Amino acid sequence: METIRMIFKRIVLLSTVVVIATFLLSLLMRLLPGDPAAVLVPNAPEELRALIREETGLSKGIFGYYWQWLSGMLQGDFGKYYLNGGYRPVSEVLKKCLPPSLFLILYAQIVALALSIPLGLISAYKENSRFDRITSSVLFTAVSIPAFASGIILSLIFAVQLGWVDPIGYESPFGNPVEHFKLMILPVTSLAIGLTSSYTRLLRTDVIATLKEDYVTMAASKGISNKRVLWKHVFRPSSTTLLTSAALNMGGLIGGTIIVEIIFVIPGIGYEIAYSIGARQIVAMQTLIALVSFAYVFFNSTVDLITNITDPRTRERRV
Amino acid sequence: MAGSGKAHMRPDGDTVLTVEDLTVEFKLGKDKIVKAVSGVSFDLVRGETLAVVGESGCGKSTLGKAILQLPKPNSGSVNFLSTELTTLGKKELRDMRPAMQMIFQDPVSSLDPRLPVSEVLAEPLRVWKRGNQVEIDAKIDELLNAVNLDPKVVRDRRSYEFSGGQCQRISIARALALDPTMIICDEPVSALDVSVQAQILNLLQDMKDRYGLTLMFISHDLAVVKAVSTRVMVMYLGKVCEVAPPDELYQNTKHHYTRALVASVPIPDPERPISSGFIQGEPPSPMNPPSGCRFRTRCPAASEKCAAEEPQLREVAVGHFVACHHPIEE
Amino acid sequence: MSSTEQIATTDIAPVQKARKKRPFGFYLAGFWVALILFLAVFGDFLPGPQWDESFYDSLGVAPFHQSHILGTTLDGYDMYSGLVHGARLSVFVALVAVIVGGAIGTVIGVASAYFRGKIDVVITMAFNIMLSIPNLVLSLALISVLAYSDENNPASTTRRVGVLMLSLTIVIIPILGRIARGATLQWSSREFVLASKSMGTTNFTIIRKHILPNVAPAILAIGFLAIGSVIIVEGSLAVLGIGVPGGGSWGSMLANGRGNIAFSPWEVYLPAGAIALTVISCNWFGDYVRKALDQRESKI
Amino acid sequence: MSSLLKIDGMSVTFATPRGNLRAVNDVTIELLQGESLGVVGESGSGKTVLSRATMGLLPGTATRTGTITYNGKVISELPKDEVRELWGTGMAMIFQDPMTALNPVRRIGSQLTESLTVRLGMDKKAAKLKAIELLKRVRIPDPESMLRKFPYQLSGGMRQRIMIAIAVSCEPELLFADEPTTALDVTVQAQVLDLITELRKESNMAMILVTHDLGVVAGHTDKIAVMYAGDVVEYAPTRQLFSNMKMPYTEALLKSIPRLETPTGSRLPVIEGRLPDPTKNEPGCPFANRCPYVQDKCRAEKPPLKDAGNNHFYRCWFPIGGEK
Repeated sequence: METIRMIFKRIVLLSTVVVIATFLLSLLMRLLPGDPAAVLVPNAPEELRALIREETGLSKGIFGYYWQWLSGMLQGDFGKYYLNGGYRPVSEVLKKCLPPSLFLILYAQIVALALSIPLGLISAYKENSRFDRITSSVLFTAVSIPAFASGIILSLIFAVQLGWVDPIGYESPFGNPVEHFKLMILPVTSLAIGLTSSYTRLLRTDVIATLKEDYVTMAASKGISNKRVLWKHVFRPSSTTLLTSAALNMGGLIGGTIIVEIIFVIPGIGYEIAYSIGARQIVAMQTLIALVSFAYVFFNSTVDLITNITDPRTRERRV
Repeated sequence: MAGSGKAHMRPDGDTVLTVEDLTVEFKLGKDKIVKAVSGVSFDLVRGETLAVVGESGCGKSTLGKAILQLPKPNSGSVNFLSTELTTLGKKELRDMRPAMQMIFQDPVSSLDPRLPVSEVLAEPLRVWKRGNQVEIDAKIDELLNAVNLDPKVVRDRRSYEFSGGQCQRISIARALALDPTMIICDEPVSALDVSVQAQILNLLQDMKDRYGLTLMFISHDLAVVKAVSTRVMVMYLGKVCEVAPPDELYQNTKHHYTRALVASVPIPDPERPISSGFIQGEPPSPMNPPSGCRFRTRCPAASEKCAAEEPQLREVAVGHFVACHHPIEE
Repeated sequence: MSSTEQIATTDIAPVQKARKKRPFGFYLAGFWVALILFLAVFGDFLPGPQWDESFYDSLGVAPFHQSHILGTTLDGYDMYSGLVHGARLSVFVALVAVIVGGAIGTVIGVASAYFRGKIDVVITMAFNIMLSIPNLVLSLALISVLAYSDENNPASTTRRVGVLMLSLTIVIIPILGRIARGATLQWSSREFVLASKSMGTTNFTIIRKHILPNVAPAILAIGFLAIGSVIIVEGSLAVLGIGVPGGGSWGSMLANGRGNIAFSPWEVYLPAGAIALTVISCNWFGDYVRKALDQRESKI
Repeated sequence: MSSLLKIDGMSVTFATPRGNLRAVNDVTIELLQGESLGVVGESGSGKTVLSRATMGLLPGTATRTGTITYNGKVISELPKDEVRELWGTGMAMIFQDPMTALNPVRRIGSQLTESLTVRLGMDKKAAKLKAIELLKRVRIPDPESMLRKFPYQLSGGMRQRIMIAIAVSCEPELLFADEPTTALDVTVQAQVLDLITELRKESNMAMILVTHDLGVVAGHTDKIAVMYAGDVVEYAPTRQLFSNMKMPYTEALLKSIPRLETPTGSRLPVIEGRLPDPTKNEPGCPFANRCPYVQDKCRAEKPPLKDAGNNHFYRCWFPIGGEK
């Protein structure tokens, strides 16, 4: 009962955040000087502009416009790109650009978690050892290198100079899986560098804190092996922050992949956002950003909800 | 009681503080309400030390803070120096604050770690514009000397350079800075080692005599209370059980809860081990207290009457009040 | 008082001066930041080639050339003076965004956590809304709208820089605001705040004297990290073609050089290195402040 | 009765940024089977370090010297893995704060059965039955539903009972109880102490009870070691200690405890001064600067542990009541 009420509360909160965020976005779009239709289709004749104003609701004032956009979204009409006289529905573009981004994020997350969980656990367990210090400084440097720099440099070395893989492009995993993975190696690496660093550091800090807890000493005093203490008693309570942050990144990364997608020319959602902004396709841009924001908030609340239900400590705080 | 009643009030005395039917409740989530203090009445006569004793969750700390309106109680009246505090406006309440001060349990957390001692003590004086810098400096030295700290040594140090006992001395000095009438001491020695405990208790006594203070001393430890108090009030789950002078209370215990508390005090004597015989179990949740007498679920003498009817405080000996339907007979 | 209770001076533990040996990295990071700040301020007065002048006689020369110490771009622009000039823009933008955004965020966050209640709910929600849009996307959107220009009326470089700073400032507000809010929640539950309140100190004074000084180190630590991220966002925007145009910042140098990477890779390596070193230094300082803070906390 | 634990000349130092901190100095203690020893001292006396060091639960910054013999076997030189074999089944520990000593994310049942399945090799079903029996032994009502609960659902007293159940689950011969009741209310403290004593009687389990409260050890131990600044300054059978104390520090500590008999408004005796700096090695008796009976010799030379007969030892040049 309490759980259902909590879920309901989350849904209300989530919708409020998304509605306000998207409303502010449309407000922002309306701040553009002059006629928005002229922004969308700069060189079109006035009749076409009038048609577009009518179709998008831009003729109706801010609330009318927002309402039309929102009800369109809810019915699956995501708006259109208006370009060069023709147009493309955003939903059609989405169908094409979502999979590459999702694969990219998924792989980067898997790689980052697979590396950071053992690294974080070991370097915390051996705090201040040589292993810990080397890992820490390498990761510290890695997290400071921006994705665009690592991306460009990786592609220069491995694609241009060594010629091991193609520097740019994307293949569907269903058509050509080998090529798909080959093309994904560099972008995934440049995304995963930063992720691995931050995950490892998060986990290390939490594990160090957990190792100082009485209940870990208590578990050790039962005479069970160090390995068992580490996995059964230390990892679970220390992993909350890591998993929360990993899940939050699922939303955040959709926007965060922009740079990587641009550098490696992967037709993903980040690429599309950059494109729509560059081409001043304000309707498409609003839709895409709204989806990213929704994804972020959605993952945020879901993670929160799951930890609330599964982690007894959050319940303890409520009691 | 744990019951209510006002038989123990002394309307004719030179009262500094009169608390009537004070109730404090906290909301925890939608329909969870913690009934921390439920209709407590008592008064403080000038120059006395009232000890409020009880286990965790009995509402003693909440009571102390509610008197200072931090935060305001849900209902009831707090009359301090003939001024009703609960209905005062923000500014008028602020004007009353110098006369009523508080000392907290955690000696370290009650001092700002960033401020040197001189600043900690200067703050109340500056807030109330008590003199210029020279006068303030003189006052700080006087306060530090009063609590037996050498001003030359401690003035420029910060709280983390001191032991718990020394921090508590600084807290006492700060509470004294504004020449208060009443000080509420919330477990001032429970975080300290026994040897230091004694120093602080002695210091509080000295300060009380020297500055003519009225003290409310909140503690969980009956033995500590015995040394410093002139009147003891035992609380259980937000209600008053028994009120009496300390000697009377310990020698002629009337309430079953008080007896259990007395019996549980660890005595450093191998011939007299502490006894858990009088009550079993742990206090129920203050979110859902028992009906009638709140102690009845653990009381060896509980009857049906205790569930139906809340006992009122009544006088059983001179100055000795108990809220119980079946008080202990000698 | 009885003489047995005189608390002698010897009673107070002597101050334990921890040996303040700063780690080597402190000086390294400090040196780099000082160098960058120096170049940002005085760079234009130093001798050397003009940053926006193209040397047609030496296109794309490698570093360690006699007249172009760090080489030139394929278009003949001097790398050294470009980096010096870029330092000014990159650092200036980052500093302004973090200081202004941090100040606003701190005020909002502290007030929100100190007073709690409805204000807190609204402000927390506002922060969440702003944080729900990835910061690169948010600054992209802000810039594309605020620095809008059409062919007849192109936005000037100054205006673009202004818009860039404004957008980054807006991005910083919720990030540091949330830190300030969290730290304030922690500190305002300490008993010394209650003690101060019980003496009749006003809320404003409590915030000024007790909350802000204690919250400041946490904000400073995150502030350093934020400078690093702002520099990265600025670079990312430039790579996307929306930053400062014309090679005016490190990011836009890197963006311009991307196409020439196979011929003159230093066009990418040098600005990328400058950005990475500055970010590392900022992160390093942030980490240093955080560690010092943790140590202090453990003493308190 | 035969000797269960013998600590011979144990010292523990911690490496700190301010230099080596001596937490325990040359402590020698012997415990017979089924016997209970109270270790009493104020904060900073080294009492907690003593118990953890004996068990081998020290952090990496600590160095331990001296010999520890357990059941006739020297365990102080054993590798960690072999010492660990003793934990739980030979020596078990209960901790001060029941709020932090149970894993917050695991159910009571899994924490309670862990030693049973891992250490004793029981299958799940047998372990569950044994767990229910253990919960009954520590007087927990409705043990079956307790197994499914999380620590946050329990009061401090209940958690402390659970912790005791975990500690005794493998029938250890020696129980370390580190301030087991300090975090509890007085009425609950009395119940928990009685419970521990009862469990000890049932299975002839020895105990080292670490506490700051002379009142707690008085009724629940056979002998007492009083610690001050890392030294055991007095070591005697409980009754002997209280009736015939030799050490001025023990006397001062006892006197400073407020009692119900204390007349109202009276001044409590205090111990002035403070503990010496544990990172410095100053000559003389560490209590000298606080001792009411101090003489020149005390400041110059540290007293050795002296024998007063009847298993009573003390560390003082000028003991109360004179030598012997």
